[in-house]
Amino acid sequence: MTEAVTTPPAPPAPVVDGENARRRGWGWLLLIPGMLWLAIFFLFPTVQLFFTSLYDPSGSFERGYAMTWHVANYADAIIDTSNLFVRSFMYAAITTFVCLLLAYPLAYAIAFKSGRWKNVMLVLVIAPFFTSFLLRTLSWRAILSDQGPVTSFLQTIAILPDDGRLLATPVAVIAGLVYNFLPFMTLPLYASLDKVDYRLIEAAGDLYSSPFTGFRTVTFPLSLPGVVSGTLLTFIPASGDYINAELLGTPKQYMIGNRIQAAFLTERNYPWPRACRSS
Amino acid sequence: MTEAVTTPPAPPAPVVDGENARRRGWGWLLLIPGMLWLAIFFLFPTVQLFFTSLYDPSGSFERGYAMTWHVANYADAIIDTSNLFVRSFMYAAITTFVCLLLAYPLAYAIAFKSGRWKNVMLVLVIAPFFTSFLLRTLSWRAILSDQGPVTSFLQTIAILPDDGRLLATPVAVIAGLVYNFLPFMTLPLYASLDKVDYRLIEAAGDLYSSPFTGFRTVTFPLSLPGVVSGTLLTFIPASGDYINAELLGTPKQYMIGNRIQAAFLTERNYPWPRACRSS
Amino acid sequence: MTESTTPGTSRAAGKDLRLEGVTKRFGDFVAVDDLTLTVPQGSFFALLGPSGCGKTTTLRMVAGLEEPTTGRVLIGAEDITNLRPYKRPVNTVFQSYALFPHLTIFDNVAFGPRRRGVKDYQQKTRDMLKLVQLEPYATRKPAQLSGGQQQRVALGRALINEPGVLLLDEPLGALDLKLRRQMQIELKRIQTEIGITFVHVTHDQEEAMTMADTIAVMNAGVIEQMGAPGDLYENPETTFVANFLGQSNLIMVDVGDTSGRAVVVDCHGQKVGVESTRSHTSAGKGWLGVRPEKIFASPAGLENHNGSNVLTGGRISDVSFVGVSTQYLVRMPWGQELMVFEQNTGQRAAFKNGDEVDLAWSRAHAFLLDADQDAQAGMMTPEADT
Amino acid sequence: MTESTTPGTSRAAGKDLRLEGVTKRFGDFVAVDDLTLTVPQGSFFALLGPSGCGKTTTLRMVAGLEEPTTGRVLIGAEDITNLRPYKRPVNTVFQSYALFPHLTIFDNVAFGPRRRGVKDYQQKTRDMLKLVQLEPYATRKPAQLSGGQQQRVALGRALINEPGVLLLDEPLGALDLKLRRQMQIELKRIQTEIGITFVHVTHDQEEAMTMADTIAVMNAGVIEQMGAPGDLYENPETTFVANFLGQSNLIMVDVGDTSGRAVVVDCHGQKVGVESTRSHTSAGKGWLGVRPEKIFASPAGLENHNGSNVLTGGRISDVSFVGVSTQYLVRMPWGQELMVFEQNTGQRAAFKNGDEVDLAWSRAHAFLLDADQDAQAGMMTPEADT
Repeated sequence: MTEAVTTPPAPPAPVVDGENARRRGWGWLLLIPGMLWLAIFFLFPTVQLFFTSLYDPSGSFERGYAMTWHVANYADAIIDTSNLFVRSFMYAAITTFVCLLLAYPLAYAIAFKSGRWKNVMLVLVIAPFFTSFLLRTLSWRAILSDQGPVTSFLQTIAILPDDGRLLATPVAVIAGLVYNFLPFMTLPLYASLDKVDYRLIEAAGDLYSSPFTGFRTVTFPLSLPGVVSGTLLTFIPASGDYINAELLGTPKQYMIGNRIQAAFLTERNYPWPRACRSS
Repeated sequence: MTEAVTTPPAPPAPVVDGENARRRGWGWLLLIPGMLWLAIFFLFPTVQLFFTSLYDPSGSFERGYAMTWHVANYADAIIDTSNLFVRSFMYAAITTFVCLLLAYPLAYAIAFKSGRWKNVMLVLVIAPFFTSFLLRTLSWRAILSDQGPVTSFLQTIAILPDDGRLLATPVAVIAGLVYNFLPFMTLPLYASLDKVDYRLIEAAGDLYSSPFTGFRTVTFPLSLPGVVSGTLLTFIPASGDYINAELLGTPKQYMIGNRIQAAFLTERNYPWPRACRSS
Repeated sequence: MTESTTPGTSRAAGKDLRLEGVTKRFGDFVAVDDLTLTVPQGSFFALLGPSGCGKTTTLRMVAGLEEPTTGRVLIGAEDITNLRPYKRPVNTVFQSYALFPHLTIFDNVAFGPRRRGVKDYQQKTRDMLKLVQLEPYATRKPAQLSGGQQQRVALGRALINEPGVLLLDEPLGALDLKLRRQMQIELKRIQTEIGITFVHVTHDQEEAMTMADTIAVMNAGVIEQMGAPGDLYENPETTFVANFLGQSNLIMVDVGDTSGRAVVVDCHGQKVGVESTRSHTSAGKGWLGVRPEKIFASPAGLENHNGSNVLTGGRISDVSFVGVSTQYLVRMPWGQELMVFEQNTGQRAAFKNGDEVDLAWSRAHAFLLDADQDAQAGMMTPEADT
Repeated sequence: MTESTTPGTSRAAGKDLRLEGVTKRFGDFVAVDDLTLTVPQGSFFALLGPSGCGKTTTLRMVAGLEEPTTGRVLIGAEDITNLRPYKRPVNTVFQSYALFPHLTIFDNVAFGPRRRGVKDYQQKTRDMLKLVQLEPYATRKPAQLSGGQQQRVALGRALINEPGVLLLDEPLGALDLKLRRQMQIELKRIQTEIGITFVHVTHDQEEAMTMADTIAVMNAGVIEQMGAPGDLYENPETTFVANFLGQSNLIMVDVGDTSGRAVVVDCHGQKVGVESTRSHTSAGKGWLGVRPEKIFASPAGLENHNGSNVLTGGRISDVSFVGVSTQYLVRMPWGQELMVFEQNTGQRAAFKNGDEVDLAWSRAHAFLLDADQDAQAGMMTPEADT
């Protein structure tokens, strides 16, 4: 009996794979529109961006730019903006960290404790997306304004000095970033927490883990994929954002995105921001 | 035997529910930060927006606005922009339709035909998000520009007259919108197509359905939830977009989003755009 | 964990698991109804019943994953009713195994000892992996193992804590028939070696009969009957037990004289006897029960069945060959079809459809049940797989 | 659909399903190896084998969901090898049922007739719903039905097309034991009534034996043996069939005189006889096979077994009570443990561990197999659930 227990693995069951293999013959034809789309819509703009970044910066939007393989654009971009880079990185990192702290309990509650309200909660998390990014950020401007309720309240309880302000400070910019990118953190966290089998948590309890130990040894490790993807999805767009710094900060809080936007839309200096972005 | 076959439904198996019920006692506490967050970050700005929309429009950003319950803002907004509304609606509808036509075969191919490349394909679909919206749209400007390759090509094969142009036409604006919102259509479609059991398609074939009939009667009906959510996710933000009309069109192609943006950022007339948005 | 429940002392006397008047309600639904039960220390105890009968809820209350609405759970003299799961000297082998997918087999098995701060957990884990024959797989992840191997990881992960009571929640349900048979033998061997109390929840009557010392048959939140497998099978007290534990022919009879050592009953005009120790009803109507394998079918009128009960006038209506045995349906004069199983010993030829037969059985093999019960009770659930 | 395969003509003669030299490879893996097979029209044919033996692949090639690498599939005289699935006069009841979740039960059943443009599909659908006893559920969605009801929808959805051949891919695998038994009877009844050819793929040997007219036992892409259930069971030709279809004791013996009507073999010093029609090996070594239920155990030296084969010197090493029968392991002098099943007729007391017994069986019940085969073949798969 002992021998029989350590059975060799069962032979492969290749039926489905085989089926796919046969169907795939003509199936790949269907990929052609998709591949074309990716080529046109993603690869082409990227290549275009790259070449534009090497144009001669002495041109102008009206006259056109000459292709001079002007690699010096990259050097200019890095020197010109090292400050901005550091600041963008810092703001994005703080934003990501605050988002993680806020989103984890939220996602945990939605995944494990919301019961029948789960879908309602998820819709509420996504709801802000149905309003324009710009408008949402502008509302923050009103909320944090010097006459606004938050500032008054903080001044009243003397956390903020009477002449202190929230708007036009790094706090305001980061608050806006956190607000705008919180769903990007919450949804991946929720997705991976929702996949955690509740029975594993019960098993940890059965094996002498207090609720906190169970969380530390089972729930959290199993949610790590969500932490990683949430961090990426928050950090990358947050570091490129310019709306929040523009509306909630001053030029002192400007991030790399503002410089790019200014160069494109105001100065119409095309090669510069693209080098900046590609570097 | 016949009697026994039409068995009554099995008694409920309430173990897990009961468990949840017990745990939910303290579990709801965890929802408090989430609810607070939603209240602060979503409800508050919305209410704020609504009240701002009723301010006296004769104020200015510097002097502040008086709360006068100025409902007439809404009337102004509708009269002032009926043209823009119609145009926004049309552009967004065409964009959604084109997105659906492009995204359905793409999502279908990823779901059923991509085999081991599935994840790579999905990453490629999402990849554009890692570049700024603004930059991607600017690239389109270069692609569609009068000296650009697409215009030249279309002129060469005489689809476009020699003095014809793409930039600054509705075609360019819609092309930009389609490009920017295609992933919003593709991902929900993929999600619901991926859930369709391949064995159901086999069963349809077994029951005298040609591949096309099988698609019409089984695959497509089962993917409808994806079609609906993809349409919503594309139509709503597309109708509020202003970047594409700004960069790829002329004021003739301006959409409602441009008017809002102009009012906010340029004219600093706050009550107007909010009524416009809320209406 | 209190001193008195330290693992390792489970062999000491007085560690019986006791449930006293335990009731569990979920809203209006009564899952477990005033259950009182003692599981002697070191025994292999099976809770057998159809799904939804409350057996899993009972197990979860012992594990601490469910709180009784009323009643007490005790191990020895200690009341553990309100102890949190992680403080109970009880471990569970879950139906789904619930192995931690991010940990290796070694870390899965070492999980309990580590949480309890056991110093030599590495040596103990290696010993346990040896016991469950998984040493070569220590560094693998659960997903890389087969179902049977995962089952043994789950078992080892629970056993390493030397619990006072080991709870098994249909631990073999996810395995195919072959593996299930092997694991039954393995589990029984380990239980005999280690001597820990096993409480085994299952809906598979054969599994319960081959493994357990004592079986409690549960139905709708209450225990219908409890006893050794042979006693339950041979002398069921309710139609539910008669049908759920194996298969039974139940014939409506008139109960006659109950005074002597044997009860005489009138079975549609033919008189048969039942031993009074196997009669669980008084005068009036009753269900006469006979197991299909206890009935001997013989060509009508040909054999002399002295001392046995005989029913005449049967006609074979269905013949089903299942290898080890042939299963007949015999239509009786009053219309009912009775099951008769005959082992394929090859001693005589099989009957054919339409053959007329007499059915005989010893009066020591029938039982008499109360007529108020549903004759179909227990049949809506997995039957004896004869 | 060509004229010659119009549904409704399935009762006409000459519609046998034939596979000729069919081979299916997936890369290097040979799923089905040069299979030639004829399924007579109107028969209930079972393809029985462990998972991975190629039985499902064979079925899918008949359905057109898989293309043979080489070989032909014919129904009657028509070669359907390269016909697309939707043009074949064949329907399938899938293992997962594959009911369309967005359609009602009525629309699920009406799906096939509608696609084929049948005019009175509504009446036909209602008739079919009546046949499978699902009329009251016509407007429900599949998710609102129980497993057994879903199974009957899947059956009705296939049967309504009156296919030449109905393929059943483990259609009862998802049901619990009780429902499976009921559906077995139901399926057999419907097949007998309608007379369509059923090709039933299963790994459950009991299911195959109770339902099928003919069983083909498949292993590793080839058919090991084919025949009526009783013939296969009583006279297996390979160790795989002996073990997969029920259980067998296989004893290594020296084959002696093969000249007469009986072959005499030397079984570790004791001589026993096997009928030559049941001998599938020539001189040299061989596996002597006896079914456990064919062996009669008696206290050592007490009984006279004239005419039977007897092996002496056994000692009971394990007793397992499973209700209908008691299963013994008997350790023989040469160390092997033999299984002996005895129906619990109650005629005599059970043996106990350590009792010395003689084992006897009729020479008409043993079989002799080639010694080159693995005695464990077929045991790694679901065994007889006795």
